[in-house]
Amino acid sequence: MKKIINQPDHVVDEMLDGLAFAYDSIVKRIPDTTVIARHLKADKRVGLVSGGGSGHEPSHAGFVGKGMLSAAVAGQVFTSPTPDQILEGIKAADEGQGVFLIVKNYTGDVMNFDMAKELAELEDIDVDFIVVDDDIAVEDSTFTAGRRGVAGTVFMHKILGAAADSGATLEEIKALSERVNANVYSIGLALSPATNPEVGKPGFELDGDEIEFGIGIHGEPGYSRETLKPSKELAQEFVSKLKKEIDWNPEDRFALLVNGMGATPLMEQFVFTNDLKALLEGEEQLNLAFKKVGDYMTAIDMAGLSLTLLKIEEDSWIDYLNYPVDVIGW
Amino acid sequence: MKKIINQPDHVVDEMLDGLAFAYDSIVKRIPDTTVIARHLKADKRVGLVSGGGSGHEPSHAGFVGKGMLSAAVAGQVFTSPTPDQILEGIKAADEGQGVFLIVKNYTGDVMNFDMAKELAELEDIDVDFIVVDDDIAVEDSTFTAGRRGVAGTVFMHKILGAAADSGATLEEIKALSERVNANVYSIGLALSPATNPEVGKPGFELDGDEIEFGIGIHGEPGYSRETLKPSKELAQEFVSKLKKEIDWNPEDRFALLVNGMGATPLMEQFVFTNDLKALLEGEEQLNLAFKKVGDYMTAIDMAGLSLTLLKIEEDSWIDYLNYPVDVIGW
Amino acid sequence: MSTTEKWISWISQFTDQIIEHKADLNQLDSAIGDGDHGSNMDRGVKAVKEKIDQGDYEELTDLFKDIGMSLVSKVGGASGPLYGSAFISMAKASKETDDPSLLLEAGLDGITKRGKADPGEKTMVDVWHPVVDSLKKGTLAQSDIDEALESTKDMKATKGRASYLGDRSIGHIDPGAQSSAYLFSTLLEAGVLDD
Amino acid sequence: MSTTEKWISWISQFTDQIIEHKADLNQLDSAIGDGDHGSNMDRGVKAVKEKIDQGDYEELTDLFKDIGMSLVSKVGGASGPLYGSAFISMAKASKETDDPSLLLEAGLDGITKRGKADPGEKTMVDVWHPVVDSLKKGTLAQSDIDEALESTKDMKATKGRASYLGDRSIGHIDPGAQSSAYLFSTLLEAGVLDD
Ligand SMILES: Nc1ncnc2c1ncn2[C@@H]1O[C@H](COP(=O)(O)OP(=O)(O)O)[C@@H](O)[C@H]1O
Ligand SMILES: Nc1ncnc2c1ncn2[C@@H]1O[C@H](COP(=O)(O)OP(=O)(O)O)[C@@H](O)[C@H]1O
Ligand SMILES: [Mg+2]
Ligand SMILES: [Mg+2]
Ligand SMILES: [Mg+2]
Ligand SMILES: [Mg+2]
Repeated sequence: MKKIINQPDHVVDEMLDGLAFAYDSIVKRIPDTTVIARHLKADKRVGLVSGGGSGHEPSHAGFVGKGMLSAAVAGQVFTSPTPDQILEGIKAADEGQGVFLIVKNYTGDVMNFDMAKELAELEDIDVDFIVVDDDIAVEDSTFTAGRRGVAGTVFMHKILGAAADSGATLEEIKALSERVNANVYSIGLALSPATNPEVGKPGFELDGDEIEFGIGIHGEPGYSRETLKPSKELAQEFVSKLKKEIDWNPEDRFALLVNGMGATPLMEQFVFTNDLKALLEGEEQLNLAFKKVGDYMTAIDMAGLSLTLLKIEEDSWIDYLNYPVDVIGW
Repeated sequence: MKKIINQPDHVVDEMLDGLAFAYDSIVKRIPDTTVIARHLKADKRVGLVSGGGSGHEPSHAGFVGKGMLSAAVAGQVFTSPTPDQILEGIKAADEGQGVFLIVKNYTGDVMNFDMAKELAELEDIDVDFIVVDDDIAVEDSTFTAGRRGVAGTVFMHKILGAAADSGATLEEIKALSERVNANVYSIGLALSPATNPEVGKPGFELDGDEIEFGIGIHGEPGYSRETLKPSKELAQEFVSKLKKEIDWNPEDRFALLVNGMGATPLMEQFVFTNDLKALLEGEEQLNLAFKKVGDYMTAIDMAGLSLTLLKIEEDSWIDYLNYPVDVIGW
Repeated sequence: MSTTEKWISWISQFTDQIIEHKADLNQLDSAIGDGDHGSNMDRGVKAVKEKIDQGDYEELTDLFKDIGMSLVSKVGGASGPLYGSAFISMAKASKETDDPSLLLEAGLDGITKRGKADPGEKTMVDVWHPVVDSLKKGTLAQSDIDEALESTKDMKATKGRASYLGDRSIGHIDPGAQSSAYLFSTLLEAGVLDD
Repeated sequence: MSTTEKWISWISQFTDQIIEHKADLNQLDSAIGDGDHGSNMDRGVKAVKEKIDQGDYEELTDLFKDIGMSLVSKVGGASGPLYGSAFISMAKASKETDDPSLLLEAGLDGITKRGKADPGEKTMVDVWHPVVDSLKKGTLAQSDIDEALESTKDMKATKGRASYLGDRSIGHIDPGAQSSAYLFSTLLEAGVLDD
C-alpha cells in the first residue's frame, strides 16, 4: 500500500481536521465528533444531513455549505458512521424546522441512520429521511438488500439543498426526495480496485486488461468482468443498460453526471463524456439539460467511473441543480 | 496501459469536445483549433490566455470563464501547443485591450508562445506575457533551462483573472504578474509515474515503496528518490525545502495550495494538509490567508502531490484569490 | 463468582477471540463483503473492554447497556447496530430475568427487529437462531454452534452487503455468523450456563 | 533532376527515417526528457509530406516555407519551433542563394536565434554546428555526422528539458541531435550536395 498517510487508523480523523482547516471559511468540524458542519445556520430552514463511510471524498463533507448540506457525518473508511455521531450531525443541522437525512442504501447505513433518527426523536427533533438507491447494476428484488446508493446521491444533495435553502418544509423535502429517487439511475465500472488504508491491500483483483461493470463504490462486485474496450464501447454498454431501465423517448430531459472514482484522470472522463454525447444527444436524441463531469462520489483510489442520469420531472429541478452554492466539492 | 480512451492520438481532440459539451454553459471550443474560450467576451478587458501540453487537467481549459482566463490552448499530451493554435487563442481572447499570455517555463512552451506573440503582433494585437517558474526543485542557474512552471501557475491564473476582470491594463497585468511570479514557490513529489496515452507506458519507474521528491508535472526527475515516509515527514521535507528558499518570518502572510497530481485521493491530500497545518501555522506561525486543496495542475494519472506557497505582498491579492469566478475547475 | 462476573468473563473472552481473529474475520468479509468485519468488531470490543474495565457492575442491566452502547457507537457498519441492538435488548430483558436463554432470546429479538433477517438469509441470525433454540432446550453444545456456522456456507445471501453477490455468495462462511459463533463458544467456556 | 527535386527527395527520405525511428527517438527522449521526441517529429514530418505531396514547387523558398510552417504547426514541444525556425530561415536565405552550405548555415542561425543554445549544451545544435562547418569546407561525410552525434553523449545538458537532470544527463545521446543526424545523413544520401 503506497499512500500519503500517517497511521492507517488515524486517517479519518486527520482528514477531517485537514479539510476543516483548508476550508475554514466554509465549514467547521464539531469538536470530538466526525461531523463537518457549515458555519452559519441558514434562517429557520430544514436541516439537511448526509454521510456514510469515509473514502468517497469529496462526498460528503465536500457538499456542506450554503445552498447544499447543513452537515455531513463521516464513518470509518467504507463503514457507516454510528448513531451517536449521526445524532451530533442532526443536532448541528437543526434550526427548529426538522432535519432531513440523505442515506445511501447499504444495510449498515440504513440501520445506523435509523437508530440515529430514534435518538433524535427522543430529543424532540423532527427527523425524516430518504434512502437513495440509484445503482441499476444490482437487481432490485426482495432477494437482495436492494439497489445501492451511489453517485446519484450527489444530485439528491444538490436538489434538496437548493429546496431547503429556498424554504421548503420537511414534508415538501421528503416528497421531493422520493420523486428524485424514483428518477435517478446510475451505473459504474472499475479498471482497478480501491485500497482501504485500514485493510492495507486492494479490495479485489483485476488483471492487467480486465474491467468490471456494475461495481459498487466500496468495491462490491459488479455484474460482469470483461477485457478493457475502447471508451465508445464502454459508453455504449452504459447507455444500453440505462435505456433498458429508463425506457426514454427522444426529447426527454435529463441531468447527466459523469463521476470519476478517484484515480481516473479528467482526461479520460472527458473522452468518455464525448462518447456519451454521440450516444445520448446524437442517437437517442435526449435533451441533456444539465451536465457535470468530475470526481464527486469516489471509492478512494479506484480507477473507473460511473454515469448517472436523472430524469427531469419539473423545471424547478434544473433551477435547483444550477442554484448557487458555497461548498468545497460541487 | 489501462485507460478509458479510444485511439491514443485522438485523446486531446475528444477530450476537448467532451469538455466543451459538458460545460457548454461556460465555454466553447473554437472550431478546428485546440482552443477553449469563454462564451462572452468581457467588456473591453485585457484578454488572458494560458495553455500548454494536455494532461494537466483541469489546467488549463478548466480555468476559462468569467473572472479567470479568456482562452486556453491545448497541445498534444505533455507537448506545448504550436504557435498557430496559440494565435487562435490570442484572437479569441482579444477585446482590443491587448492580450496577456501565461506561460510555464519549459523550453518548448516558451518558444512556441514566443512565436505566437510574433504572429499576433503581425496582426496588430498587443501581446505581453509572463513565464511562470515556481518549481524550487530545480536549481535556478544559467546551467539549466531555469525553474519549471508548475502548480503556482494556477494562482497566477486566478490573480491575473480577477485583475483583468477588474479592469487592469496590459501594463498593470504585466507588472502584477512579475510580482506574483517573484513570490510563488512550489515543490512536488510522486508516488507513481504518469502514463502518456500516446507513449503507452509509464514515464519512469518507482519501486513499490519508493517516492521521488522534486518531480515535474511531466514526470521530469526530481532531486531525490527515497522510501515512502509517513505524511508528516513528507510535509516536513517540503516545508524545510520551502523555508530555505523563502526565508519567512512568523506572521508572514501566505496563500497555500495543496495540489493532487491526478491519481491521489482527496483523503490523502487532506491528511497531508493537516500535517502542513501543524508545521506552517503551528511551528512556523505563518498566517495562511488563503487555502485550497485538490487537483488543479495534474500529470495525467500520476500519484503524488505538490505544495505551493504564495507570499502575499498586498491585500488585493487575497481579494483576487477570493474573487468569484464561473469556471469548471476552481 | 457472582452472575455478573461470569457474564463479564464471557465478554472479556469474546473480546480476546475477536482481537485474535480480526484478520480472519476481515478475510471472510473480503470474500463476500467489504473486508472490514474484523476491524469493525475489533474497534467495538476494545471500546467495550475499556468501558467495563472502568465500571463496577452490580446489575446485569447496566452491564448489557454499556456493552450495547459501546458497540453501537464504535462498530459502525451493519454489525454495529445489530450487536448493539442485541445487547440493548438484553439490557431491557435483564430487568425481568437473569436466565441466559431468555436473555439471549431477547438479544436475537433485538437483531431481527433491527435487521429484519429471517433464518436462511446467510447472516448472524443463522447462528443466533439455532443457538437460542438449543439454549431454551438446555442442550447447547459446541457442536450446535459449529453446525450453525457451517450451515451459512451453502446459503445464498439475501440480506446485507453479501446479497449483491447473488449466487456467488454461496460457498463462503458469513463473517457475522463467525463472530457470533465466537460469542457463543465463549459463552460456553465462560461458564455462564453452569450452575 | 532539378535542384528542387533533390531537396524534396531529401525531405522525403528524412520523413521515412523519422517514421522508421519514431520509437527509438521516443526512447532516447525517455532517458533524458519526456519521451515524446519521436512522436512529435513523426507528427511533423507526416504533415510536411502531406503538404508537399500536394504542391508543385518551382522555388526553393516556397518549399522551405511550407516545410517550416508544417513543422511549426504540427510538432509542438521544443523541437517544433526549432526545426520550424530552421526551415523558415532557410526559406528567407533561399531568395539569395541555392548553395546548400549557405542555406543550412541560415538554418542553424534560425535554431540558435530561437533556442539560444551554444555548442556543447547537448542539443541539436551540437550536430548542426559541426555539420555546417564541414559543409562550408566541402568535406561533410557520414563520419562527421556520427562523430557529432556521439559527442552529445558525454555532454551535460544545460538547455531544454534534459537540463533538469544535471549530471544525470551525461551518458545519453540527445534525441534532437539524433533526429538532426538523420536529417544530415539523408542530405548526403539524397545527393543534394552532388553536382
Ligand atoms: N439485515 C441483517 N440482519 C442480520 N445480520 C446482518 C444483516 N445485514 C448484515 N448482517 C451481518 O453483518 C455482517 C457484516 O458486518 P460488517 O462487515 O461489520 O458490516 P458492513 O457490511 O456494513 O461492512 C454480515 O456478515 C452479516 O452477518
Ligand atoms: N534551447 C534549445 N536549443 C536547441 N535545441 C534544443 C533546445 N532545447 C531543446 N532542444 C532540442 O529539443 C529536443 C527535444 O525535443 P522534443 O522532445 O520534441 O521537445 P520537448 O522537450 O518539448 O518534449 C532536445 O533533444 C534538444 O535537441
Ligand atoms: Mg463496511
Ligand atoms: Mg514534450
Ligand atoms: Mg463489512
Ligand atoms: Mg520531449
